[in-house]
Amino acid sequence: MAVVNPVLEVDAIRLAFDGVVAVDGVSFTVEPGELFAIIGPNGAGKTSIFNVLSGVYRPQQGSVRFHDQDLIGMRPHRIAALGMARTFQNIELFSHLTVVDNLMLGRHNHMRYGALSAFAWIGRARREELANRSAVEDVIDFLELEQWRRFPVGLLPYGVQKRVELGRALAMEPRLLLLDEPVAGMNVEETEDMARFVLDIREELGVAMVMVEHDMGLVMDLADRVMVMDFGKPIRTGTPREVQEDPDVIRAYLGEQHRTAGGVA
Amino acid sequence: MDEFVQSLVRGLGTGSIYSLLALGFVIIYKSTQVISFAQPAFMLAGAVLVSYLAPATGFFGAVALAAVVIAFLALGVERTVLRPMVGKPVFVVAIITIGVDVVVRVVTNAFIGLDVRQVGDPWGLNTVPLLGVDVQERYLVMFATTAVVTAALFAFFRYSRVGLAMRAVSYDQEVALAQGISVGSVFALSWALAGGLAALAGVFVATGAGVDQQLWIVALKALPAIILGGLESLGGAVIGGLAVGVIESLFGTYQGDVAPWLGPNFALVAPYALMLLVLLVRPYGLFGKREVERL
Amino acid sequence: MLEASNLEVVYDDVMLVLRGVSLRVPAGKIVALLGANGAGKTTLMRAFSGLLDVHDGKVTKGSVTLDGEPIHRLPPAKIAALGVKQALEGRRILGELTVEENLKVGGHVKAARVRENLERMYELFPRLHERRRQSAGYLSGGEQQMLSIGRALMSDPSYLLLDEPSLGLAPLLVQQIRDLIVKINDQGTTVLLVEQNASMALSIADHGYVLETGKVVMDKPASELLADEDVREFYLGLRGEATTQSFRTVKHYKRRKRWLS
Amino acid sequence: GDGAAPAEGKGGIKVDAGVTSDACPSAVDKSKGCIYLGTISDLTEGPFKTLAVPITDAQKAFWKRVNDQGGIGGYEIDVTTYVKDNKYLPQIHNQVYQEIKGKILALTQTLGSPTTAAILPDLENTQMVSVPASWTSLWGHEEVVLESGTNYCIESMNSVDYAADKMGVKSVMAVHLAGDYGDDAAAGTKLAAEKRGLTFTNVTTQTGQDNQGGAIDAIVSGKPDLVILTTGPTDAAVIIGQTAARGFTGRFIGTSPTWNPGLLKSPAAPAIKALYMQSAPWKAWNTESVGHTAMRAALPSVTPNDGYTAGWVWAYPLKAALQKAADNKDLTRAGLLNAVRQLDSVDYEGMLPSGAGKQTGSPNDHVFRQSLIYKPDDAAPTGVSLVEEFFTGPTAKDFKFDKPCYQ
Amino acid sequence: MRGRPELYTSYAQDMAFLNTRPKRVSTGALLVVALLLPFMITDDLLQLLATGYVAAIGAIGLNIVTGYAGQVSLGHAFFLAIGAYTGAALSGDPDGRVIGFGVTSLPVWVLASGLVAALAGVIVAPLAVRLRGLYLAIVTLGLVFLGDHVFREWTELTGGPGVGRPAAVPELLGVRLDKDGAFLTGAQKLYLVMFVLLVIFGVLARNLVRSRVGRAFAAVRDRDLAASVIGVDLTKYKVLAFAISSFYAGVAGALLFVPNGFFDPGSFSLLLSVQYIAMVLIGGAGTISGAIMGALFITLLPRITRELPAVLPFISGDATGTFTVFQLEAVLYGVLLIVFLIVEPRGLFGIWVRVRNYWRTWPFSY
Ligand SMILES: Nc1ncnc2c1ncn2[C@@H]1O[C@H](COP(=O)(O)OP(=O)(O)OP(=O)(O)O)[C@@H](O)[C@H]1O
Ligand SMILES: Nc1ncnc2c1ncn2[C@@H]1O[C@H](COP(=O)(O)OP(=O)(O)OP(=O)(O)O)[C@@H](O)[C@H]1O
Ligand SMILES: [Mg+2]
Ligand SMILES: [Mg+2]
Repeated sequence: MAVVNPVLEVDAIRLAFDGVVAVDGVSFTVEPGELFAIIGPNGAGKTSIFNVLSGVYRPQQGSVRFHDQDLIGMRPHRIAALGMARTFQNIELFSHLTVVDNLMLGRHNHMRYGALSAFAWIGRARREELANRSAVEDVIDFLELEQWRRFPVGLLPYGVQKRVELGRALAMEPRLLLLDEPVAGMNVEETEDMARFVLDIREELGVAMVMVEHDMGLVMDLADRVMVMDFGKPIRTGTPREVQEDPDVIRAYLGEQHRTAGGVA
Repeated sequence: MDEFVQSLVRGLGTGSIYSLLALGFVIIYKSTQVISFAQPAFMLAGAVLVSYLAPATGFFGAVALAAVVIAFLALGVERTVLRPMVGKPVFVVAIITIGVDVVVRVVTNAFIGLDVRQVGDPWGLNTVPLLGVDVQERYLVMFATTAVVTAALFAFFRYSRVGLAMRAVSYDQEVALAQGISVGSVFALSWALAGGLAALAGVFVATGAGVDQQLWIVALKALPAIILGGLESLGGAVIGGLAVGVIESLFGTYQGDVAPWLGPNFALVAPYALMLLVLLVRPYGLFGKREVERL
Repeated sequence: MLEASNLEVVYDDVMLVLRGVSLRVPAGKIVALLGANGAGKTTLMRAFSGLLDVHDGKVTKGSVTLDGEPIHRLPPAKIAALGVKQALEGRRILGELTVEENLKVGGHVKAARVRENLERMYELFPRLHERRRQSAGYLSGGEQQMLSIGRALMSDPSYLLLDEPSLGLAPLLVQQIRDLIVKINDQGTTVLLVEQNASMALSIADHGYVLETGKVVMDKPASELLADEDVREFYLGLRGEATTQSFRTVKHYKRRKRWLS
Repeated sequence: GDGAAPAEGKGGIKVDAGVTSDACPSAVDKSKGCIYLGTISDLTEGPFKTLAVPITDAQKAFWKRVNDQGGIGGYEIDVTTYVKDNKYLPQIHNQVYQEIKGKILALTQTLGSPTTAAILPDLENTQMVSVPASWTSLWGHEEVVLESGTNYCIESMNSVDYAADKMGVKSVMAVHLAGDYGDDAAAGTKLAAEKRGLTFTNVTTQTGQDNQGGAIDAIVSGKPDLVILTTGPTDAAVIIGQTAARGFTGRFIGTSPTWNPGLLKSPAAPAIKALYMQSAPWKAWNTESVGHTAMRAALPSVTPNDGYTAGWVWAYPLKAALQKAADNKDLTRAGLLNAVRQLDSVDYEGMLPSGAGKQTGSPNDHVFRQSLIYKPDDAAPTGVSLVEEFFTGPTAKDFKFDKPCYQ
Repeated sequence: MRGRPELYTSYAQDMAFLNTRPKRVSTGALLVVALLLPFMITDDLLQLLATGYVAAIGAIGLNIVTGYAGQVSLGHAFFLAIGAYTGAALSGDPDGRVIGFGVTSLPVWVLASGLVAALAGVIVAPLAVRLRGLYLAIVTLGLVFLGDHVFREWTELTGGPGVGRPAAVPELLGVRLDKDGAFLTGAQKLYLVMFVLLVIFGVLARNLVRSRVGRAFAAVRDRDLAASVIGVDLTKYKVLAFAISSFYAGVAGALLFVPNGFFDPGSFSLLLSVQYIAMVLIGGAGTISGAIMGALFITLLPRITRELPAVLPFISGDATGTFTVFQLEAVLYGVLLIVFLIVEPRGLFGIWVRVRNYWRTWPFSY
């Protein structure tokens, strides 16, 4: 059996902002098709890891390899072009644009035509626009966004916006998908929908994912492996079951009531 | 050497005027995120008002009165014209202030008429010896006044809760409202303060030669000043204003000999050139705060 | 008592969002308000706190009263001074100010007690104490949420309107916030709690309302809501005691069913 | 084109655009026809507003007097219907000109050089005679432009000659605003300085009270015996006051737009009285002449200002041209221009010497070369009193005027 | 069948330039009216409209960088100036008082002006990449002042302040467009040419903003950090926005003074930049048709205020006195600007959207 290279290798990254150490000595790998979860108290540094991965922050130490390419120092749009897509903790959609346009933006790097052909809107520009539009429609179908297509996303309900954001990431045809709290603020039904989409992405598209989430029901149910962080440091990495029973994790993150409150398989 | 001191003092004197104007801009900006292009008009109106009042009340009385009246004028403008715009895009509001400027300035011009009007200040062009050169009294007065005004404003923003409220309003009006801050009062207060400062600056410009219809142009010098200093910073405004004054003055004195190829009157745009250079290195001015952003 | 009766709210002169909502928040109680995204929960809160104006919203019918006095025509600053305080959805901390300044802004209408209340907040949220000199914009999501609640509490409000306070918080913190709400309530603050985390909200509320597309569809004591079949299915995600189901199975079934029908 | 075909008007006079047989809106004699003249000036926000308004006022009074005296050739003259503000911008000047050009016979005022330049091709095309409100040396070379008095260029030559002869100055500095106004004067100053063997320096400045630092430093360190100033009034006050405060004792001579009576109340007044003189293209407000007396009578309640004098004087040649055209029985635009070409002299009623106003021959033949020198005087209504009658300095006398000085 | 959504059978249809019937009909009607106008109204109005069309090209340019890409620029006057001087110098009289090369063919100097201005835009853009909001606005304002200095001093090119130079010479296929001809007057010809140019540049801009590039601009405007994370190269698109905007400004600048034939360096002041910002805002930021409406509004506003006193009988028409009709005009200008923006801060386009929405939902207002 051939050895499959990990999609992502994070090695001993350390990130500090004058005074505050946000991430400290974090290492992990993500295998192809894997759903890797990161959990931890607020301020533990989860989002900061995402920001390091997507090139928004540059860590002081450590390395990040993505499909055997070194990401440290690479600008965000270059990393995106390599096939890393993400959603954001606080929705970062382009609120004046319609759903279609937001998704088309996700396909920005799948189009190559420049400003000059854009002016004319014939030939290559037109061809690429039409082709990508149909790719976007596939995503719309997949995420059941048909009825919202033409709405400026700023006017959409919160839950739908979250879904659009996921759609934008999918439209990028990523090789790795980073999900930052995909179900925060959602009610049960919407959470179930989102969970289903995540599963479908895995099953139908086979994309590896890293997910940060505070909904333990979701994390423990979907994740293959979980890394728990506190104060920037990883305190435990393992299967959901292992992690849930770790006393350090319970003390730092889950709390004693956790077992009784949100009973999960 | 004499020439240098002369030039420096003149720069600091006119720089003080720019500082007062810049403070007005910054105060309005801090509470509303808007650059008020109506400041030039208020400045002109202040100077004209003093020219009318001074014969009756004496110069100092007139200045005090004019500062108050212009503050109320600014407040009135805020109430009628800017209030409906709370929460609207700031650039739209900025254009509205241009409308205000046109209206106030045209009306003020009607009061200037054909004359060059005098504000009747006690300093005239008198000089006092300082560091071995004769220096105009009025420059010293301007400088001192600016220092006092700045100190007072600092104290106000540092120690009063209104100061903090003003900043809160500038960043998020809805949040400020939710905390029980009356956004309207904050706006009104900042406009009034800025109006008063503009009036004072206008009077200072007019000492020495008088008030004419072109006086307002001076107010534009405050723009490079506030950018140099950093838009949010009162201290920055003051230092930026002084810097613009001094740069202008020193360029005026020496550039003709040192770098004639820059053309005559380069001094007048030197502050802008410097501003560009500073921003290349520090995109938020010397004292401005980096915009907080994270994902 | 804070009360909305027969309230209609319209945005932009065209969008009718609340269609005759009546809701009572009796003094001293915790009232939970549940409802899907877009149901109008935030809108209702804005109607209470006077913040509709900022959003081009208007009360077109009905009234909001505080102890019998109509307040829906008052400016928000007045309402806050009367002791009705909203902690806005989405945290809305002032990023450029420091943590402490944010708290002080919250104490604007209670200037005399700022010192004291600061201490109290730092006690409730030690994390904020650590970060008190930092620009609040760089706080993590959860830290910002704490700050937002702390800020609302800074003026000792008698009615606290909390819009999704557990949004994005770690389980441990959700518990803490929950305990905190109970504590605040014990200290005499009435709470109107909007939550997606229905089990958390109903576990501490005295009374609950369910809002759907701008109408109140359920209005019951919290304990009754907790027992209600529909509520259990749609808001608590509990489908019968025994079957602890996985997302993997349950939604497949639902979706397939949706397709078939 | 503006359409109007030549037609037979009142009294057998041929007319086209801007002349009606209906009476003027505010006619003295309703049986007369009406000649419409346009005014495009700087009436609200522009830099020359303080001159423009009195000029416009004075011309209104001037033409009213003409009407009261019976009008011209059976017509009265209307200068109030088509008055437009140019804000001193060429674009607006052109726009308002387009608005009114079909309805007027001529322009009794077009203020500013870049502004007037923006309509010059059209003026030539339509043969529209116009009266400028400025004294630049360009106008002497434009046929359709009907100037009066000397220009800044020659005025400055005369000033330098005067100072060299009467005060023995050895060095001269031109401190001026950029543009045809200041550049023209600086050019004249330079020519005179060269001719007289004086050292010459040239300093450009910009309008604005806080913008004079460079000029002040240049004067104080250059110590010229004479400064020819072409700036605005407050600029002048700042420059004179502050250089004097720093010990400068040389003399200043400014052109007429440099002056405003208000300066005598400014802090710079002592310095101004000690060091400043004023050149002028014609005599000041309070002069005793038929024209001056009539002007003062026609403007009874105004604060004296030589802007009025300027407006009044500028109107004479247009009146003369209209009269000549009416005598020729041709009040069409072409007829008026033709009349202008025939003007050998204009009766300025004593405000300018006879010989002024000649339009025939080459520019070098007809350009008027005399000017006067005034000095500040608290007692005089416009703040200045005469020190030197009309004179032509040696430089100006020999000057060959074959193109605008500043070009 | 009013209000019924049309049925699309392909993405091409859906994404077409004018994708609905009402759009096609109204655009067609506007075109016809605009082409008939020169034969219905007087030359002075035509000249004003021609100027308005050119201003619209400039406003579209500013809208691209400010309305679409979110980079507020007060430096538009500077780029307009560069275009104006490039056009005037290229087409100017080689033997004249100021620099001229005698290339009078309109398409040549229009394009050249655009390109030179675009180049200036590219040089300036790196600053823009580092700056935001008002910092950027005021720095670009600095350009206007620095440019003003250069134009004042460089009299061989500009003629100098208070003197000026002739504007670009418009010639097309050997025909002078500004001179009256056998069939059409100069004003009519210029009107038609400017209109055609506006249509061309308007369509091009419309294409641009609905393309990949336009979407990237919007992304940069709305959330630049997020935009970079989904793969938009911020630097590249900010520079591109400046370049395109400056190109439009250059084209507009070259044409702007053609109708009146003359300009001086004083024309390119802060005021001009502000007027263009006002056009964009009054029209409604982020729409091409808004920019056109705004440009026409601002160009026509002085004319409107000039006519108003005549219409309103209680205002005296006296040109002199303490408070004159001209001061009133200036005040009216200010007041109209204020009132307009207060009543409809989303601009003319906002009014249009309201009207359209009203009819869409009619007769159910909620
Ligand atoms: N740009 C920044 N400057 C300064 N400090 C920062 C910055 N970004 C993050 N931090 C700090 O780093 C720490 C980690 O933040 P991060 O957003 O990664 O937390 P998190 O684990 O995502 O928390 P949450 O679950 O609440 O979202 C926090 O204490 C935060 O204040
Ligand atoms: N400013 C506004 N202008 C127009 N419509 C608005 C505005 N704010 C909210 N709406 C609309 O009003 C409806 C109710 O919104 P509201 O924010 O009250 O819902 P909510 O119940 O709080 O939802 P969520 O759970 O997402 O916070 C939504 O359909 C929303 O689109
Ligand atoms: Mg996070
Ligand atoms: Mg809500």
